[in-house]
Amino acid sequence: MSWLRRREVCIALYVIPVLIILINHFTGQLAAAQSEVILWASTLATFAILLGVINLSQHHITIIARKSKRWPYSIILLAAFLSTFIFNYAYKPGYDFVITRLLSSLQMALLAYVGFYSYTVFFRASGTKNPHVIVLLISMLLGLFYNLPMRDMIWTGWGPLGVWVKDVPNTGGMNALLIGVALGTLTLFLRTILGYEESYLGG
Amino acid sequence: MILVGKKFELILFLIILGLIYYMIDRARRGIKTPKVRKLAALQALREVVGQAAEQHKPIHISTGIGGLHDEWAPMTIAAMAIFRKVAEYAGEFGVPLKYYCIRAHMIPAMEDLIQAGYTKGGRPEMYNSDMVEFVGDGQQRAYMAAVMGYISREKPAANIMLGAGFYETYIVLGSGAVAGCLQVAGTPRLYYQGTVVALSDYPVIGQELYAAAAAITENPPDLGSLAGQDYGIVICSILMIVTALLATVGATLWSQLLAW
Amino acid sequence: MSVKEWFARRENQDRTIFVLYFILIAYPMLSPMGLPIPIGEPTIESYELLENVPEGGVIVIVSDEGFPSWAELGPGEIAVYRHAFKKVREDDCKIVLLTSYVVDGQILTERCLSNVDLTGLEYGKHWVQLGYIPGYEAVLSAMMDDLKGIAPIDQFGTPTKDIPMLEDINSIDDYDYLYACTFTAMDVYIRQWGEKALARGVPIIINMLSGTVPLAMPYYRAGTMTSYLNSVTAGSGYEKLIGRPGMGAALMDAQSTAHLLGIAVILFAQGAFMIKLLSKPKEVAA
Amino acid sequence: MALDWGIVAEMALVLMAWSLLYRENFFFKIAEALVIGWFMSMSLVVGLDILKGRVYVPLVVEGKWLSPTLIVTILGLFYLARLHKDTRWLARWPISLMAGVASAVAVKGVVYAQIIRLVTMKSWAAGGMTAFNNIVILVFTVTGLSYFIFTREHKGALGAVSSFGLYALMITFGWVAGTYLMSLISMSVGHMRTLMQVPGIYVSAVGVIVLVIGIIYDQKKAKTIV
Repeated sequence: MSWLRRREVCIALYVIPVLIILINHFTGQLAAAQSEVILWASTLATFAILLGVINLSQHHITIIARKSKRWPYSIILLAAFLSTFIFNYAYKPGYDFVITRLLSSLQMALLAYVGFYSYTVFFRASGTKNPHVIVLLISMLLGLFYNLPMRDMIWTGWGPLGVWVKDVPNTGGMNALLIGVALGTLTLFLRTILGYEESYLGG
Repeated sequence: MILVGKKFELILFLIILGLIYYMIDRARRGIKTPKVRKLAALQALREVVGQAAEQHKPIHISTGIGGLHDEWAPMTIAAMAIFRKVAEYAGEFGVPLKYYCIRAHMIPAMEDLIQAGYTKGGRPEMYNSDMVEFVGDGQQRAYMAAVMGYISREKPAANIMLGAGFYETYIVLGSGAVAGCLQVAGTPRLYYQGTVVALSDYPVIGQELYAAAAAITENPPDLGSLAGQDYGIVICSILMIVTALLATVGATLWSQLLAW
Repeated sequence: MSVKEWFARRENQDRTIFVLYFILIAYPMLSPMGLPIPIGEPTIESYELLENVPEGGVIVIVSDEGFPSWAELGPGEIAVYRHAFKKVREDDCKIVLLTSYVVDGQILTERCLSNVDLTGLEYGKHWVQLGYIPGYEAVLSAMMDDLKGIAPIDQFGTPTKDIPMLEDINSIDDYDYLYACTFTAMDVYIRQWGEKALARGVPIIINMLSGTVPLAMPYYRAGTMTSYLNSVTAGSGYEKLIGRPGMGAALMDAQSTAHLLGIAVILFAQGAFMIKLLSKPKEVAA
Repeated sequence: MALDWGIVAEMALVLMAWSLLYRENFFFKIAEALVIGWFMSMSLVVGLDILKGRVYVPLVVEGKWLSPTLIVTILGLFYLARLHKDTRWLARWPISLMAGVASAVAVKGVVYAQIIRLVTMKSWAAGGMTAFNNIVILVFTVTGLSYFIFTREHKGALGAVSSFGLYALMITFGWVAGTYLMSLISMSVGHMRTLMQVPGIYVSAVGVIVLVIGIIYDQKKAKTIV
């Protein structure tokens, strides 16, 4: 059975769905097979969660057993995980309370960090003499002024100028980036099919 | 047989893939291996890992929220190809890596990848399973909390983020910038290009991620694929000029082709 | 230690920015400054299109927003709900509510409805909630041909064939206004609805995050997307149009100050660097 | 008025999560552990629900043993084969299949949406500003693309074109970053609304005060060291 270990088997498993989906895309003949394999992929991704739970539990149980750094937090983590999981089946309002009240406020607090770090982006980008980054900054400033709700109180030209930058230079650069990425995707795809790229198999 | 309106798309698809295949094949048979322009980020990777070794600090790596099960898979695969090399350097210099796993199916892939890298770098004993830690499947906020905590706690020497990033890009790169990490970052996703350029010391812009994934192997066929990709750029440029001219003279050839 | 030395430390710079951010956001929210609210062309267009739905017309509202995006999309969503139910009251229109992307939308639909005056209206006669129908693109595509086919029961478990209002509502031929609120890709809606809606002249209005507006522009210009609402900016404008200022207006002031802080941060950091560069050219060059 | 302990707990959690702005501390570590634990249980609950609907019901309840679902189930269980040393490699199979589906889905959309639609340029015949704009778009696109040529040295004519192209790309990046970052900030402002109204504002005030005290305290400490 050692042939089963060969990477060719994995590449074949990669190529079969590719063929189904691409043939359906161009001919429309394999619609049922396509929706089946797409569903498979999402089911397989879900199966992996079981492995994930085992990985996480193993990791934290080892930390607690070894009493390594920060082990009390591992206990909190596992307790939070298990109690909420049991709540879902034993006491549904408890689960709902944790998820819709406590967790959602924590989510809100964490999302606020996106706002905080956006300023870090502005701050760290500035203070440079690299001409490319200066162009980036000017364009960024234009974008900020364009989106400023009270922009017309400062200068009425922000609107038209912003629209022009958005529609013309921005479209040009965006096209270039997207076409480039499309070609890159195709290249990587072909390399994967031919078996030159196998990083997804883990080295 | 072929759907209406898809014939030209199919032809273009086959032409581009054919060209790339032709160049791969030429390089494989040793006819011509193209020289690839130096990419600053690739050149810097070894140095970045070396610096981490000098400071005796770990390196944080991230592939963002994209996984292998959605349309961001190509970006993730490209990122993994580069991380394979990073793990190899890490093995060479004896630097620990840390990867927070946001997609459960990435656990086996990344574990194997990092382990293989350390083995190849000459320090297989350094690898341990704590390097890949799972934080909830697709749970971006949990990932954000874990990464913020890790970076501000351990202050890793370097912070490498490649792949398909979403909101967490700000968190990973932002907290890296605040902690003063050396940052290498890149994503082909449009929205985050500005952030990547602004916050990283060695940005990888758009398609460069795919190119870097191919160039890092230094395999002739991989380098050949890049030459094929360059011809793709030439074809696209020619098509653009042709469509502009056709539209200017009022010909409907292009729209007919698209409707074919 | 002077202020300059103190500020030279990395963590202090970020802390300063964070504190400023807090204060600048909190101030306008606690005492609104009443800065002018611009109403964009697309917002007015969306408003008028809904206003022009004929008597007895059918308004389809697809709520695909999620909790994380509620803050941005919510004001516009509530305003549209209010406006749509006003049409029900005044012009005897009918409303179909459904969610196709994530289950969040169903819960947020309830939240919107709690903000709308429903007295005198009857469920099943004036409006119907189909709830969350999993399938996203497949649902959006199928609802163009056979609504009752993909939604055999409504959110509360009643078979849709027994709901009086849905008797003559089943496909694009019966709809008069398609509205979707999304926090992901907007092109999905255009892809599934565009062609058929365009053929019948049914407007498609999409309420989206401002980040995705650039991507939507090609569709807007080509006319496949009739109009759009640009998140909270449009939301506050819409509130003004229906004459019910709400949470959008307070948010707009905070947004103004947040934008100004962003501009100030860039100008300050770059300006300080330039001054240093000009005053000590040798040191920096070395 | 009875105090709603739910709100107190919510606000306390928010403060704990924000305490990182001051520095890494005990409270943030608790918040981090809670977030990961809760999200983990949410993942598992949602995942089990999906598996119940897609696997358990058709296979066990409806008894359709001989169906494609069986293949997926076996492939899915291969992930768990990793737990044993000898069968570790089996986990690569589901990953390959998944990556294949995902790559194909990505690739099939690429040619039309990202190549054909984008290379379709507009007419110059109208003259005036429209023609100028259309030419600018063409020039920016071609030069921007030329930056992504990898197998030729960027010297001479290509060097000039590609360095202009990099500026074109930077304009786009800056614009997108400026508008997109702001949309993120509006999002975060919107979320902070509850924290800016009573009773949330008390929590925020405490947060800001703690942050300011922390900064001053740090400065004092730094002084004594200096």
